[in-house]
Amino acid sequence: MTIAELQLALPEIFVLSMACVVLLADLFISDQRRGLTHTLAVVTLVFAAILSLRLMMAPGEEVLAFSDTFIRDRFGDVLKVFCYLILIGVFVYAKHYLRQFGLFKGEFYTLSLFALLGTMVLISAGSLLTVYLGLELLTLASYALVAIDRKSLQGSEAAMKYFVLGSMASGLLLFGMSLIFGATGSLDLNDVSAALASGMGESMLLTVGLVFIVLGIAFKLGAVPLHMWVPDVYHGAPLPITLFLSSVPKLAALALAIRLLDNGLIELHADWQGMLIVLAALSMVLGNVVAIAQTNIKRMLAYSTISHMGFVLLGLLPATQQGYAAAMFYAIVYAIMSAGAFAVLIMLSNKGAEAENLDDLKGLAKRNPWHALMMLMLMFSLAGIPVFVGFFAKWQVIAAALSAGFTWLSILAVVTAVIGAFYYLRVVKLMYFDDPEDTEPVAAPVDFQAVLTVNGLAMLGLGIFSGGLISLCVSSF
Amino acid sequence: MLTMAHFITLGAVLFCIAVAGIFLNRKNVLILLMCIELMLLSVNMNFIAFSRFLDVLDGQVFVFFILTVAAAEAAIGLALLVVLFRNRRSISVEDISDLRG
Amino acid sequence: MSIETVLLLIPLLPLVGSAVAGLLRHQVGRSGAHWITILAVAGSAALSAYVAWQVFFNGLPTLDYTVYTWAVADGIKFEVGFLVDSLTALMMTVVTFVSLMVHIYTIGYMHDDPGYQRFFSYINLFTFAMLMLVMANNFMQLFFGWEAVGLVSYLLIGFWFKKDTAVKANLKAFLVNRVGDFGFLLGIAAIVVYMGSLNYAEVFAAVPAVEGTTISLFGDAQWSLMTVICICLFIGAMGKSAQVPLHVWLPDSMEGPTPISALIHAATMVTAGIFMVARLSPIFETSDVALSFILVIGAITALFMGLVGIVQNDIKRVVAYSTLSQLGYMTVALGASAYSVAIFHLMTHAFFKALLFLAAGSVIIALHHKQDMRQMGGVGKYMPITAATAWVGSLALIGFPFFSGFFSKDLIIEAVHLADRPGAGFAYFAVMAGVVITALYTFRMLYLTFHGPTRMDEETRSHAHETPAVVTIPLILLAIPSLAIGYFTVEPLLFGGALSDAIVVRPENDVVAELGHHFHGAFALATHGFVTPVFWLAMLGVAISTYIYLFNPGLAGTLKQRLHIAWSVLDRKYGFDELWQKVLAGAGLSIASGLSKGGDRTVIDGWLVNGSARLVGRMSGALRQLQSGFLFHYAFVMIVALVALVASFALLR
Amino acid sequence: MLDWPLLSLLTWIPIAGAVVVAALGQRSPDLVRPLALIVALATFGLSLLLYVGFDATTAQMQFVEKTIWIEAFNIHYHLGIDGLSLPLILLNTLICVLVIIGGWRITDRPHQYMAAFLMLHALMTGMFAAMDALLFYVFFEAMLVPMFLIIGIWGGPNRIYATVKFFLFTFFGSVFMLIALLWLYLDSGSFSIAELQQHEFGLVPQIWVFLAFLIAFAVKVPMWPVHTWLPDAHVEAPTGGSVVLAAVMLKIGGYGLVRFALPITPDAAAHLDWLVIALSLIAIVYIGFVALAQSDMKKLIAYSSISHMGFVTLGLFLAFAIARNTGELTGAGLGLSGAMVQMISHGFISGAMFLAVGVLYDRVHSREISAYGGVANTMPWFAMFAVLFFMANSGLPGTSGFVGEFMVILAAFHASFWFAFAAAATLILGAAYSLWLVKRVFYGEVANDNVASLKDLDGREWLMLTVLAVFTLGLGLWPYPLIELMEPSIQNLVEHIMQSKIG
Amino acid sequence: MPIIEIVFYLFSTVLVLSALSVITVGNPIHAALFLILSFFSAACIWILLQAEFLAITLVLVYVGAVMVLFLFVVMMLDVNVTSVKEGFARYLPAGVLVSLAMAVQLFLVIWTRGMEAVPLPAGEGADYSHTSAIGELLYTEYLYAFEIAAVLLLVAIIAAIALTHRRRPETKYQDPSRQVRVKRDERLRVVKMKSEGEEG
Repeated sequence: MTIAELQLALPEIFVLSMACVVLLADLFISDQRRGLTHTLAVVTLVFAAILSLRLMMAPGEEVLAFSDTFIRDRFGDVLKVFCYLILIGVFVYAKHYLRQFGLFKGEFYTLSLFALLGTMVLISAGSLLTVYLGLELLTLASYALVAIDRKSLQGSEAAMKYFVLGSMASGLLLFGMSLIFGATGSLDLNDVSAALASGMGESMLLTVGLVFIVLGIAFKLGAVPLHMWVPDVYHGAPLPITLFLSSVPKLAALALAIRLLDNGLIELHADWQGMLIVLAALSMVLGNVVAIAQTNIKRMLAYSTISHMGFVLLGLLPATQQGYAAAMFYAIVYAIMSAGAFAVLIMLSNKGAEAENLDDLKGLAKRNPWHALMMLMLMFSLAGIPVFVGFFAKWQVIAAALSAGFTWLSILAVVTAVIGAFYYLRVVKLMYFDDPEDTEPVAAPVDFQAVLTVNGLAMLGLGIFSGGLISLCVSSF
Repeated sequence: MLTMAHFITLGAVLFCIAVAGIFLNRKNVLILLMCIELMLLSVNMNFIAFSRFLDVLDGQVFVFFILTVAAAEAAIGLALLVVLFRNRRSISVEDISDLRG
Repeated sequence: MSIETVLLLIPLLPLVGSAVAGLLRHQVGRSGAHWITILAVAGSAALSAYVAWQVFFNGLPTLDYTVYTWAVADGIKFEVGFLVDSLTALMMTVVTFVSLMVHIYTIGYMHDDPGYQRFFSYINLFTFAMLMLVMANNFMQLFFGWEAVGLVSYLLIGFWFKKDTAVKANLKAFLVNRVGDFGFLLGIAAIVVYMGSLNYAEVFAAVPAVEGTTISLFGDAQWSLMTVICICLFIGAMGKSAQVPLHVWLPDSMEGPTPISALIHAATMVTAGIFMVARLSPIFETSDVALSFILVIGAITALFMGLVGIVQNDIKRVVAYSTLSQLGYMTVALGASAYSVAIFHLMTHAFFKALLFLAAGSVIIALHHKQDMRQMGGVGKYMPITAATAWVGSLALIGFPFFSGFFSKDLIIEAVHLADRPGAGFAYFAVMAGVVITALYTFRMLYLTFHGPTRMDEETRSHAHETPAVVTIPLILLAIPSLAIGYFTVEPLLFGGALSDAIVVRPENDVVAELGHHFHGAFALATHGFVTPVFWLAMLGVAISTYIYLFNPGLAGTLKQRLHIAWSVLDRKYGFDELWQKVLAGAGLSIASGLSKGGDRTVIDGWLVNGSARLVGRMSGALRQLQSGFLFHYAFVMIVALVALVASFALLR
Repeated sequence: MLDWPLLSLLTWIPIAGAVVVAALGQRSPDLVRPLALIVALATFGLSLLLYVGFDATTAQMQFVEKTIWIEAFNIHYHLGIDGLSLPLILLNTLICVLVIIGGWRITDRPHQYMAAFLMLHALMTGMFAAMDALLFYVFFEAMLVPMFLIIGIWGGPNRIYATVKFFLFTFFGSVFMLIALLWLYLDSGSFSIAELQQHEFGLVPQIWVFLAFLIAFAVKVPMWPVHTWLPDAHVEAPTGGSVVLAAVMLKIGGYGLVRFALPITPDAAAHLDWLVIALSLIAIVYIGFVALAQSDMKKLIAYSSISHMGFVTLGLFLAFAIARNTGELTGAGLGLSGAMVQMISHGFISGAMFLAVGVLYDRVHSREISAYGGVANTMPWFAMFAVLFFMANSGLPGTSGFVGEFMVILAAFHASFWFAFAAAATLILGAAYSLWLVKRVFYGEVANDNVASLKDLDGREWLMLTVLAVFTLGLGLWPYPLIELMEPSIQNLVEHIMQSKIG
Repeated sequence: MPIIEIVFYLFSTVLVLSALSVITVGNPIHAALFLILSFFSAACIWILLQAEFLAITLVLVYVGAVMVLFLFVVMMLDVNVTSVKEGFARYLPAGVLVSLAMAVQLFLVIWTRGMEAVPLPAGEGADYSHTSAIGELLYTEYLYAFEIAAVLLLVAIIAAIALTHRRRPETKYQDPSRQVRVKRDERLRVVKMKSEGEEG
């Protein structure tokens, strides 16, 4: 281990140490001044972003460190930067809620930071082992976060379901890893890839291992048929946690997929492509169709997540640079969009009651025109209507699928997109065409409103000026 | 004579038992946690067997970490169990089905 | 003032007048409106007369030029231009003259109507449209005028738009005309397609080239192109000139004010079809089939519409049916290739039929808008001028020698006699029989209205008196040509070759030339007229009606009893109205509602559109049940997925 | 001064205006209407500069602006117009002004109303000017958003159903076009419409691409049988919405076919022209009948729009039939020009008719024909306008309604007698439903107290109807300038689509 | 039959049976005990595979810590011991079917694709220590992972506390933050009192 290597891992080290600092500092902060913890966490993220950006700016070849258990490449850096930025948003949104619901404690921040650390480890994992550890670090923290409201029946139920299924999924992943290890005799992704390239390993054994691994990935993404935890957990978890789960871990899942399937098992592309096709098709159809029947908006967004992950898979399966870039673009954009959407729900939650029914959105345009407009843009973006950024995400993945010759799959994709548009439109309808039930204006702290505004306008800005982000993603592979 | 297949089979059998346990058990979440431990055990079995037969120690290292993680997982799992029990005075799997649809 | 300017002014004056009277109706007021419009028409009448004088007496060469280019697309020029030759000049004069009379007459007829200005604006607009029609030098402008007069006719029939019958009638008129225009437009399209131009001259020039062409419409049956074109065009004429079976709108159009009936539905617009065929004689000459078709249609109209006239009681309707029958005569003449004769009759008819209508209108004014002849009788002694002029018009109508009608009608009959087309025999019989019938209903009308015992109620009689000068003067002014114009124009128009520059007849069809051989001056013709069977047939009709309606009024009733089947057939007008309204229109409406309810609302919207939405909804509800909430189900699904994937990707390959 | 980026200005000034208006609405509502009007007028004025500076002798793209937008996919912000798009842009800007005036009396959130319309028109201008397929698609789709809101917020009782139906229908159609465009991009490496028009590829892919385009634009036109969204949308939309929808939005379908389907996949179009022609004739006749059966004025006019747009699609695809049946091209251009003219004229006429219905609706708040009768007694001037526009709708010569139909029928006869025969049926049907409506609404005795208490047009309504009347008559009496504008582009298009692209 | 095989079969049988009973016995306490048993036998098999260190760790960590924790929780929650049997039979067929299918698939892969041909390699001599070898690996190659594992355990601790730690009102506890932020005059109180011995 050298200083150079440590410099490569500087963001991780920084986040880790700051997480511990927050943990300790929080002990000495009274409930009245809890804001400090929040500020500290946000500052942490800002500096981490600076560190990662420095690495990103550096001439970006893939560098291995810590005897190849750590990969530093542009893809990783970009993804990390977006993780920080989104998490900042999450923190700001969450603060408002936590204050209202008496959950404003340090654990939220420490656990989130550790989850972030896990994500980062996962993003730049160089071996099966670090992939696994990063993943576990992230998920263990998430389990705890889901149950952070200890009095909540739904919260605890969601957490338990999440925990059991999640552990089972990581069991599957591990079993797959063990088979891959057995076939190639190595844990190091590059060596695995090299071994496979040299024709080592028995094909059927590998394929079986691959199935297990793909299922593990599918679970993290929340792709059908391993999606069933998503609605329940999104529904049961407190809003800020749902917000968190739908943003950063999705990027982690993307990294998981790319590290394992691309860096490690690209030789098995022919096999995993087929599996991803099945998962993608099922996710897009089921997600969009079932979302229509939902009356609880958290569940509705959960199903919409499922469908969106189907689109991400669509980008992954061609295993082309363009495809990966598209998937990455999609995942990032999706994280931003869903963050915004849940933020609006947080804003609407008051008097100790979460806004989780679609009807709570009624007449928002009259109660708070500006943020209704933001929500409108978010919804149209999710639906994939131009000029909003969601459209640019969609057409890229579809283009990727088409370029790989999956015409029918892309047609299925767009058709499901049309079906999906319906329930997003319903949200707009509730906000704009219906009259509010309680007419009192919706209030939120300034920072909250500012971030939400940025978040909403980003739909437009990233859409109109999507060229930059696209080329950033393309340059990451 | 003993071959790689014997040990891997053992792992596979354990895995199947664990899985079956998870979806056959309807009464007690605690058993689910145990099944998860079993599952990890089966994975460990595979890793150790492979590392022995391929004569690569990394497998054993991996097992070492899995054991660590498993312990941590168990701790959190039990904590969640406690929270669950405090909230609804029951740890029956069938009872935790408020969230559906 | 150059001749082009003159020609431009002729249609524009009425247009401007119409615009002013219509849009500034409040500013100009009632008298303002009629002064402006009458001056406008008078102006264009004078100019037309000037042009006619130039053409007929100063040998002004045929003018054919473009006013402005309407559009140029894909090499085809769409232009607005004038073609002025003898035919046009004649029509212009007739139209403007009659129109002027009607304008003046209207002052009296409409003087207490609230829509006074509007009315003047309309008839001025009509004059413009009609002039555009007759002066056109290309098919598009012809069609423009064609539809424009239709529009004005629509507006004027519905002038009293509160009257339900009136608005029914104008809708009917427009739609029936549209049926005709449908054919007309197809004809024009065919001409453009095969002759590559809309301009008369160019088209006529191109005719010989395509004469032999045949086209296949149904399967492989080959049709002569020219026949198809001619029949399509003539369908248009059938609409405008109210030939069976598209005649049904004309009687109903009597719902409009009487001046309109005179101007539009007797003198000018309805003759547009005749004019069109004559104008396009070079095309029609090429198809004997088409001409036979025309001949037969005309004959049918001439005979059977006359018959219906006998049983009508509304004075205007009698005249209307007589108009139909006279249009039939003209059409017959066209069918016999005697175009010039048709035009000749068109002209004479314009005068005496306008006269008759205005006379009837005069009576109607006097009787406070009563039109039923059964409540008239003996009106003559209250309004001598009207009666006298009516007599003139009637004698012209039945073709009494020396009256204008005599020359035109007699020559039509002669022409048909000479024609040797298929259907000519029937046509000859029809026109001969028509003579009797014409005489019959004409004198029936005269007697019932002006003579015999009066059947008016007291107070009507009390203020029945002669109508004011604005009414009677036009009557007199129209009576003069009705009396004399035939005598003076028959020779130059028909045999002096005055129309020869406009009308082309193939030598083998040239019945008029044939007639020319027997023609020894108008006087001789007239005197000879007293000894022709035609004359005695007419006299027969006169005698019958004199006997029945003057000396033996009861007989009419008994005859009605005796022949009540025939009578009711005639009274029902052979059921054409039922055919159109009940059968065709009814069928159309039921198809409409069927398609709307069955096609659009049920199949497309109900099943396809909302159906698919419902399907998705159901799927959604069903799939939702999979999310049972039970951990073990979720785990189970995961493992099933595992097994399935392993099976399909690892083992089964 | 013509070196200004006119097209960008036309696109972005209204958008900026919309933002300002929407922002202003909160504080000073009374400023909103004048401001919106000023913006609309300014845009219209600028569009006139386009007309002035346009060179009608060439089929070249003019006023071209091109800058890279998304370099990763070689997508450009590329604007330009030719004879086909210029008239539509002018129509659009004009209608924008009228709609703003027409919405003067809106009381519910006027600022949002005005902003939505400005936005809508800006997007449509951009779409007509877009020379890059993806840019076109972006405008094409983004347009749905304001329209969705317009119908949904200011619409009638059943507005939700109508607006969602409208949105999903159009969205469904257009996604296939997206696939087609992406496929073309992957095949040719460019999104530039001009390059795609030159791109050669095989018949089978052409047919698929063509079908995708057809679905997208057929929904917009709309063609039978994907037309059912239009009556609902029209009935529920506020007057302004109906006007825009009928006057401009429907034209997008026809424009798209001219820009994409014909030149990019000529061989497929030649293969499948029978399909389009059949659907068009069905639309003309079938929908003509359906219109006859309507009891709601707006529905009737909506159906009449569908039937009239049938002439557009018919005219566009006659070229191939003509070439096949006669072996030469005379008449092909006629059909295309006819279709384009029909689009413009229908823009005026249908817009005017919807305004007319709006005039009545503002007073009586009913669109049912049976709620009226004898309106001419109380509103003579209005009746005059109405009769004019309905006559124009039934294709009376001298009005713009005649021009397009006449040319298309002539062209149809070139292709086949029976095409012309079916098309000419509109002469009867069109007159029937138009004039029957006039009879039932305007003629007869005063039907009820509502009608009795009607007031005749006020100045604002006079203005709008007069403007449209002037254009309707002007175009009818002298279409030369318009056709001259399009002729080179049309001839160019005809030549282009007649050469096979099967490389 | 060499002793090694006997040992293998013996312990694997025990392992499988005890694992089966873990998921079938009704009483969670019994289940826990059976789990312990299966861990034991697993450990023994690992020793066959020369993974002594891990075998020991397994026993120590699991039997010594984790399972005790399980038992503790069972006692603490004193969950009513209902038999797992009820409803068991209903779902048994499907469940067994699927898990058997899975097993069969795995067998096919394991027994037909060459693994059955790989013999147990000769082990190292008695002087060789896997423990040190692992240790070496652990602290060189896998240091990074090792650090993360540490963090993981920390997270587990935090999570567990955050979830279960309750502050009962009656219990006395100290609040470090207040201790740190204590003011001087909270610590000592200055009392003023009248001095004595005035008159003498």
